[in-house]
Amino acid sequence: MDVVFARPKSMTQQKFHYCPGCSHGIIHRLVAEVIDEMEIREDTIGIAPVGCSVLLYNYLDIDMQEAAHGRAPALATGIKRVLPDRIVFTYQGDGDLASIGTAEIVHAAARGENITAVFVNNAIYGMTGGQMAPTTLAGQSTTTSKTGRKTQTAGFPIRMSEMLATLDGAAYISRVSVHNPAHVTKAKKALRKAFEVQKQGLGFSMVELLSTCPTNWGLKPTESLKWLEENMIPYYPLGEFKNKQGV
Amino acid sequence: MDVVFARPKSMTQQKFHYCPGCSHGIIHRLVAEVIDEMEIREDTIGIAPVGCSVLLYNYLDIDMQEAAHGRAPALATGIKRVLPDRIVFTYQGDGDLASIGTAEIVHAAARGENITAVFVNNAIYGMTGGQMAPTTLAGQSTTTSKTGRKTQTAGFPIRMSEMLATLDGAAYISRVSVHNPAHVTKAKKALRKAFEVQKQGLGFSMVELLSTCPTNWGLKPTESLKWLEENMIPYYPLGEFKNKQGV
Amino acid sequence: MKTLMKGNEALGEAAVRAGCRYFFGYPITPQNELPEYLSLRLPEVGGVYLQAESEIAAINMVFGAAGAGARVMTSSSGPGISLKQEGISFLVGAELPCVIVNIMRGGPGLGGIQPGQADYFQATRGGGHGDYRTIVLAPGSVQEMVDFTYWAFELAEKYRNPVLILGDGVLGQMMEPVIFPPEPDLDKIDKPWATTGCRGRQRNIIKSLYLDPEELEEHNKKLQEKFGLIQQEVNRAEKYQAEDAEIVLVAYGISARVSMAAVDAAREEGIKAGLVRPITLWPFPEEILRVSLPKAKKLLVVEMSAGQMVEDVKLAVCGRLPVHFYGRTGGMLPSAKEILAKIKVLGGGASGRSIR
Amino acid sequence: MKTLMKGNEALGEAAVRAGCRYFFGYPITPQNELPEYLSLRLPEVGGVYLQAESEIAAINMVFGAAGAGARVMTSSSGPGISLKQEGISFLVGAELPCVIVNIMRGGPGLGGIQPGQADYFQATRGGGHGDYRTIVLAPGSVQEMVDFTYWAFELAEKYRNPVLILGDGVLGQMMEPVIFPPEPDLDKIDKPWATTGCRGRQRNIIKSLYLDPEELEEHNKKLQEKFGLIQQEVNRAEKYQAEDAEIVLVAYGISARVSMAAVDAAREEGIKAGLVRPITLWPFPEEILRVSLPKAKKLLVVEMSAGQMVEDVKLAVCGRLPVHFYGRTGGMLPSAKEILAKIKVLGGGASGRSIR
Amino acid sequence: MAKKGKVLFDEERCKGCELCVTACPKKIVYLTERLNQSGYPVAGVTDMEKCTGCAMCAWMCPDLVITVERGETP
Amino acid sequence: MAKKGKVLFDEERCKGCELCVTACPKKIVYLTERLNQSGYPVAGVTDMEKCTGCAMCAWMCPDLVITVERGETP
Amino acid sequence: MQQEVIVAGFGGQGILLAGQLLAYAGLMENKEVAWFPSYGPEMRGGTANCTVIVSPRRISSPVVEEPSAALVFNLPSLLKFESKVKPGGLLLINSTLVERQPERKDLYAYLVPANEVAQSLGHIRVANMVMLGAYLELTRAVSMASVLKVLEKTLPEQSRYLLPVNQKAMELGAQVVRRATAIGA
Amino acid sequence: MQQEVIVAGFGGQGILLAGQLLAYAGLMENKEVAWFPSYGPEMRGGTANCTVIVSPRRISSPVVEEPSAALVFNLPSLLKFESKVKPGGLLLINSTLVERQPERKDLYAYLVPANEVAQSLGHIRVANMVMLGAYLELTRAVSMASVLKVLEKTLPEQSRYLLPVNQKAMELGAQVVRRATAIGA
Ligand SMILES: Cc1ncc(C[n+]2csc(CCOP(=O)(O)OP(=O)(O)O)c2C)c(N)n1
Ligand SMILES: Cc1ncc(C[n+]2csc(CCOP(=O)(O)OP(=O)(O)O)c2C)c(N)n1
Ligand code: SF4
Ligand code: SF4
Ligand code: SF4
Ligand code: SF4
Ligand code: SF4
Ligand code: SF4
Ligand SMILES: [Mg+2]
Ligand SMILES: [Mg+2]
Repeated sequence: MDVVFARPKSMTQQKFHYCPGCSHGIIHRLVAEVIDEMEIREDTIGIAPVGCSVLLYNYLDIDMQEAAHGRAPALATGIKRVLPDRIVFTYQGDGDLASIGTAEIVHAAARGENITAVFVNNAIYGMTGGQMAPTTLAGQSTTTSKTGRKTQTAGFPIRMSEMLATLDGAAYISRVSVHNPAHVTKAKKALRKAFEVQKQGLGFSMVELLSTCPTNWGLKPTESLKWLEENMIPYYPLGEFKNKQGV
Repeated sequence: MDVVFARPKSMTQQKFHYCPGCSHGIIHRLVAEVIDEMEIREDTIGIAPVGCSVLLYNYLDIDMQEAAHGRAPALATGIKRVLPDRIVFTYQGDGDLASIGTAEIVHAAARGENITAVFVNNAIYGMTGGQMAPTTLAGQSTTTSKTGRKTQTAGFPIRMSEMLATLDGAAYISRVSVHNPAHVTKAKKALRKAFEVQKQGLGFSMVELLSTCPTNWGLKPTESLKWLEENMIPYYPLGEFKNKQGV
Repeated sequence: MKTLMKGNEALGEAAVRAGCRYFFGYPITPQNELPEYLSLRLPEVGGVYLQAESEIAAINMVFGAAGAGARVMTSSSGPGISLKQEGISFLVGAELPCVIVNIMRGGPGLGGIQPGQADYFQATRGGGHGDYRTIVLAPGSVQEMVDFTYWAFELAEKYRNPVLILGDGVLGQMMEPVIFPPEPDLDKIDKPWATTGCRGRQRNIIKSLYLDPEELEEHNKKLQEKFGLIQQEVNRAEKYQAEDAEIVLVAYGISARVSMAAVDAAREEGIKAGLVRPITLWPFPEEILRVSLPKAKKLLVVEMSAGQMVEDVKLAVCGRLPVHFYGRTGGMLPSAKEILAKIKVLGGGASGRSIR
Repeated sequence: MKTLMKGNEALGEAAVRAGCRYFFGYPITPQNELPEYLSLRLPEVGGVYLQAESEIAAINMVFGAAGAGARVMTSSSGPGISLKQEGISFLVGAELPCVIVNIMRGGPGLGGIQPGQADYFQATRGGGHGDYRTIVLAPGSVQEMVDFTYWAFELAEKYRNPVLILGDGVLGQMMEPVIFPPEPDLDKIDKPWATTGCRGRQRNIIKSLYLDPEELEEHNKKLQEKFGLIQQEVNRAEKYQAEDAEIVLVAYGISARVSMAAVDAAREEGIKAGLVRPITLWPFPEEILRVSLPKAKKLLVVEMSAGQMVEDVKLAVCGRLPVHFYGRTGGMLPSAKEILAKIKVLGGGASGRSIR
Repeated sequence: MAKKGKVLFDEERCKGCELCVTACPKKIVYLTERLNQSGYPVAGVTDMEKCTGCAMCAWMCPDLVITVERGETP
Repeated sequence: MAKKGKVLFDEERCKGCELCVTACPKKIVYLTERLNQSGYPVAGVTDMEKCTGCAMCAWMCPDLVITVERGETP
Repeated sequence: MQQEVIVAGFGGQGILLAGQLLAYAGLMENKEVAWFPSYGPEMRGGTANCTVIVSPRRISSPVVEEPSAALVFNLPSLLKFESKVKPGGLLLINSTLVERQPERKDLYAYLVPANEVAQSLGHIRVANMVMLGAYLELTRAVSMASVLKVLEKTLPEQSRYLLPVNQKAMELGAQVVRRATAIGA
Repeated sequence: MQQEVIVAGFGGQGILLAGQLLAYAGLMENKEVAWFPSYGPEMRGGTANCTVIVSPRRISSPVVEEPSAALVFNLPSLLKFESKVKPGGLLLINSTLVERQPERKDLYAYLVPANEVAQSLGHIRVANMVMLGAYLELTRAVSMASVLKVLEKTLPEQSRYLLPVNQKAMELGAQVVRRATAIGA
């Protein structure tokens, strides 16, 4: 018998601190698998965001920096300019990337900064206890939109992938989901592409991963996957929005 | 004989401090004309940016606030939420709106904040003496890109109108130019539309005006108009990118 | 009637009752219950809760709304308050009233989320650029979170200056009984300087730019005169067992509550300990330290920081009394026990010798 | 060979010679010549000049680059420095070395663009959150803009802490002759903590979060010990005519240059005036004020602010000498004449009486 | 010759989220009543014989609980 | 009956930028040699008779120097 | 006398609520009260706890260093808080979930099979009320009647029917300790 | 003696450059020098000025309060700086552009038709050198030769041919004041 699935080598042995069923775990693993497969563990520098995944550095066995909330793309820029032959990626939540860090991600993309952003969109502020995010769906209830997000006053959920794809510096932008095994496979492929785009020096790459926050959505993990599929995907269509590599 | 062209009533008598041939003067006047024509002088609150046009409040005879660099859309949001029946607009340069103020304009648009942004894109930081802006064209020489902007290291010029048009909250987005009388007329129409969109409560509106900075471009005013036409318009195509009003 | 409320929520309710109708903020622990409360409460009274895209956007929305004449508030903690520093400097420069709440946590950097008091310098000196001051109020109980919120709005508008409420994770998270004072009469408040559209009057301009340095100096003089006036009119501290105290603790906020317990414990052991609790941190209540501690032989400053207010205490007593310090950092609270031990190490009130 | 250079440009050239290869910044007057110079110069030496989208992005790029082991710098003025405060707190928290230049202008708010010194509190106390300090160097000439830039990088790396160079519009804009010292040997510098990819070693983590308050307190203790060490090892001031001076001026940067002229003028009139010029503002050179002014009867602090360093002077002398203040704000420079007049009002060095 | 699979659960990592349960095409993964030290009920397999080693359970497990082996049926 | 125009220059506001010069379809606007108090040469009209009052000069003038009148030719 | 109690267990065991009920009841009896929770959603899973002070006079510090009593609902809480209780204080252990005995001998310790009792009432979620009942029986910090009044005021309409079971739970908790003698002390 | 001079006029008149040449020349002569400009691109149009100190000893303050000389190139500069010059100081006025006479009587004032002279050389842009020549003639702050050497070193290759006209301009400026007598003082 061969081992066909095991813990990636780029991960530490530490147990995740995440809530049961939280997608961060799946996505952490996918990133580690891509690092393993590309054999870049020793050449990669990751940036942890401020969000539930701030402790990413406890789980990935690579060099890492921890950014101020939203500023991971700026850190990545600083690192990549100093070490252009390393692989540099950010891992960011939707509050981090789509709210406070809007300017940093837009300009990293506009500059064609040769880095990769792993963007975990769970439509909520997980770490701070479930407040509305810019990505929160219309009608979705959160601790700061208890009666459901009203677009009239709280605005419309923002589609970062579509927006960033308008920028010339963006080389690869795609949106995937992790709500079932088939999509997890696709998500991994997208991550691999994004890292390859960086390796080839083509410019900015980002993968937006639709994901769950069972705790703050107030749903069971399995219900969360369903909610994601039925509510998030219609508003956040999956697919590639930019691919300079053309593969 | 009838007076067919005279100083708009919404302007003060003060002389502009701008350099000879600077487009800010034209655009100030267009804003004042629209205010006059809509008879909203006493109902309008403007926000001056940090940039050459920071002294806008010396020229428009209306209530005004001065924002920190890039934050005019946040001020406008604050004002409009308190006074929803007033007309609130920002006047912002490309450094102000497309660089330091990226997050504020993106989210004002995403929220569908019912305000109008008058975006003066002269492809440079005028006030600080001609440094590269995010909107500076590839190859364009500035005091921080003396040998011409290299997209490889300094990134690609950013098209704000196209980017913001991807947002659901944006009701009216168009790009115009002021390089000749015909286009100045069109520019005014666009401004009028933007203000009308606000009056109708349709959401966020923005007019991007391609304009000149003869001093920092190192060109004579008349040459500047030509340079704008020949270099900026090909990269920044004119037109409406969003029009919820549909008129 | 007394109700039991969390500090964060009580502060929110107090703001509403004090006439605040606009809140702009961004989530951060340990103050989240405040915006969460207001996100439900403000719409009920016709107000607006708006979650901004960042703390910077929030403070600038506050600028806009304050300039439009509204009673407006924002809140945050540590990193978020740092991001507001440019905005606060602009608010003071433009003389706009507003209330800013900092529910402090441990720093520096991302630090932690447990209670802290290490933003004292930032609050009292202004972490932004230029010569400016904000009034800083330091509540020590949930009731004071309420009372000082009313007071903060009053002061802000009286002096056209931002007012900071400096709480911490304990004050924000704990529940105590509170009574809400009667709502103030806001009709009296006139803001002829507000930018509301210039209907029937000369237009108003709200700005902080004075390109001519002589004008900017004039503006600064005006501001400094205002700050001087505030120093005269606003400063408050509470004394506890201080009249005959030989060793006087100086502490604010939650540290003062713990220090009070330490004073009790010291008294039980026969040590003449007392406490001065600064309530306004800027203006710092220097007078009370200078003139009203007849028996004091030494001061012991207790903070949840590496020692910040201790500078103001030293400046106040100007070498006339020795000033000692006991602090905990990183989210750790000092305990009454530790403080008592420190009092004993210092020999109680005795100068130089241990008292037992 | 001496060359004539603008302060801003000389600082840029000094950074390059000191081994700085990375600059991230955002335009603002009156420091623009510095980034402009480096935008041409850095690519010549294989370095990178990158204009960030904002000061916040810039300081965080500095964080990334410093963490990657590079010598890196950023610069700004007033409002831009305020925006960097969160980032600076993070840099200190993560113990990253870098150099931050503030070419001060008048504030608060947008203020003006003429020279100022009102960011002293922000620089010396840290305008950000949490207990942290940055070393602050105050050059007084273009030559010192050069020398202190070398020194700043050295200190930053020695202590793994950001170092601030606090200049002002005059120092940045004026030209004076300068000599560039020999370039330091950078090969010796080892940064085993840098995140460069974990080839052949255990991975490195650069962070400032310690969720456990006990760990965060430990971290803070370590930082405080470092700050204590810096206080012992780094503090510098220059004395001018101070040995027999009865009235001693205390001023830094360009104010000190003007004060020096005032001292000359006073001496010409027979007044025993002298000057102490703090060179490190944090650590503040307390000792020199405390012990090395044998004849001093009073101190006169001169600043281009409403009075900020004056607090450090008071803390240093702790009531042993009267401390007076003369300041200009808003971009106005004090003149030697005015200062002399103030000296006379204070009665020169005589205590209480006018000296002539 | 059909492929045969085997799954191993690192039970102390399990949080009982049941994502593996819904993921398994053979419907052989279920939540046991065993609690681990963190107090979570842990996942297990009803009938290992039916396992094809497709690893879908492992792909969905957020906590890297599951290791999957596969080989020829002898 | 053709329209006839008239343009008036508020010379103290003029900065000699010549945008009016290039804008005039009748080519009658030019830069005079007169300097105003700010030291700028000011714009003027060669032949007012030809002016149609189309206001193109005024539309392009950044400094609001020009007032345009128009009426029926008598 | 000033009562300082710490209530600790897993999140979801009604820990914070039990503490709040106690504080509310104290308020109702015109006592001074303070309630302070552990906080920080950043810590996923793990334990929750809160401290409550009920006092006849002004409460100086709301932060409890040495509680006069601890109600522990699970093993980690026992490990963490046993050592903190002041000598001669009270330690109530939810013996359904905690198999271990207390180590200290200078406390009055009681084993309360709270989950078991709650289960017997058909409502596992009232285990917290069982513990609270036991605590009140031993300390009279507030009266059970006050707690019930608070419940009555704060329970939403559709949960009113749960009042009797809550009351019963407290009573059974009280019974447990009335019958038992303390271990140690 | 320490020379403190202010040079002031419209932007574009070579004001800052004239000041820099003077400072460079001082440096070349191993003197202490300092140059400080008015700055701020925020002020569009308007006047430019700079102050230069050339001194045999360490310069205490680089900021000039009472210049020993002022070179004014236009009327606004005369209005602004005449009052600042120290009593007994020097005031050089570009009389081509400034029709007005100086008001103070306690200064040595000279009218130098700088533009006119420059025009006569066919290079209006050397008006600044005419004024500089006049100033050097009166003060010997530095030698004309030093200024020329600086020009030689700093002029780009393709502008070298302008050296003679610059020299001529300085000489003519010197001539003007050699022949004239000061107004006032
Ligand atoms: C400057 C600053 N503002 C706010 C916070 C508080 N904060 C921590 S995480 C977070 C957002 C988390 O949401 P997201 O980025 O979506 O990540 P998630 O936890 O959902 O994965 C916020 C607002 C902070 N630490 N720093
Ligand atoms: C926080 C902050 N950063 C930088 C500056 C300096 N600054 C003033 S205006 C300006 C940019 C001006 O460019 P733009 O917005 O394009 O306006 P323009 O002058 O070209 O019309 C900058 C960077 C500032 N005042 N505040
Ligand atoms: S709060 Fe949400 S995002 Fe955070 S760990 Fe829990 S489930 Fe995941
Ligand atoms: S610098 Fe440019 S933008 Fe500014 S006033 Fe002059 S021409 Fe206009
Ligand atoms: S490997 Fe496939 S068949 Fe086997 S348990 Fe997992 S999901 Fe089911
Ligand atoms: S998916 Fe993983 S953590 Fe969840 S129940 Fe299955 S094995 Fe356990
Ligand atoms: S109005 Fe028309 S025709 Fe007359 S001067 Fe102006 S542009 Fe020329
Ligand atoms: S466009 Fe206006 S400012 Fe320019 S030259 Fe013509 S009249 Fe003068
Ligand atoms: Mg999220
Ligand atoms: Mg611009």
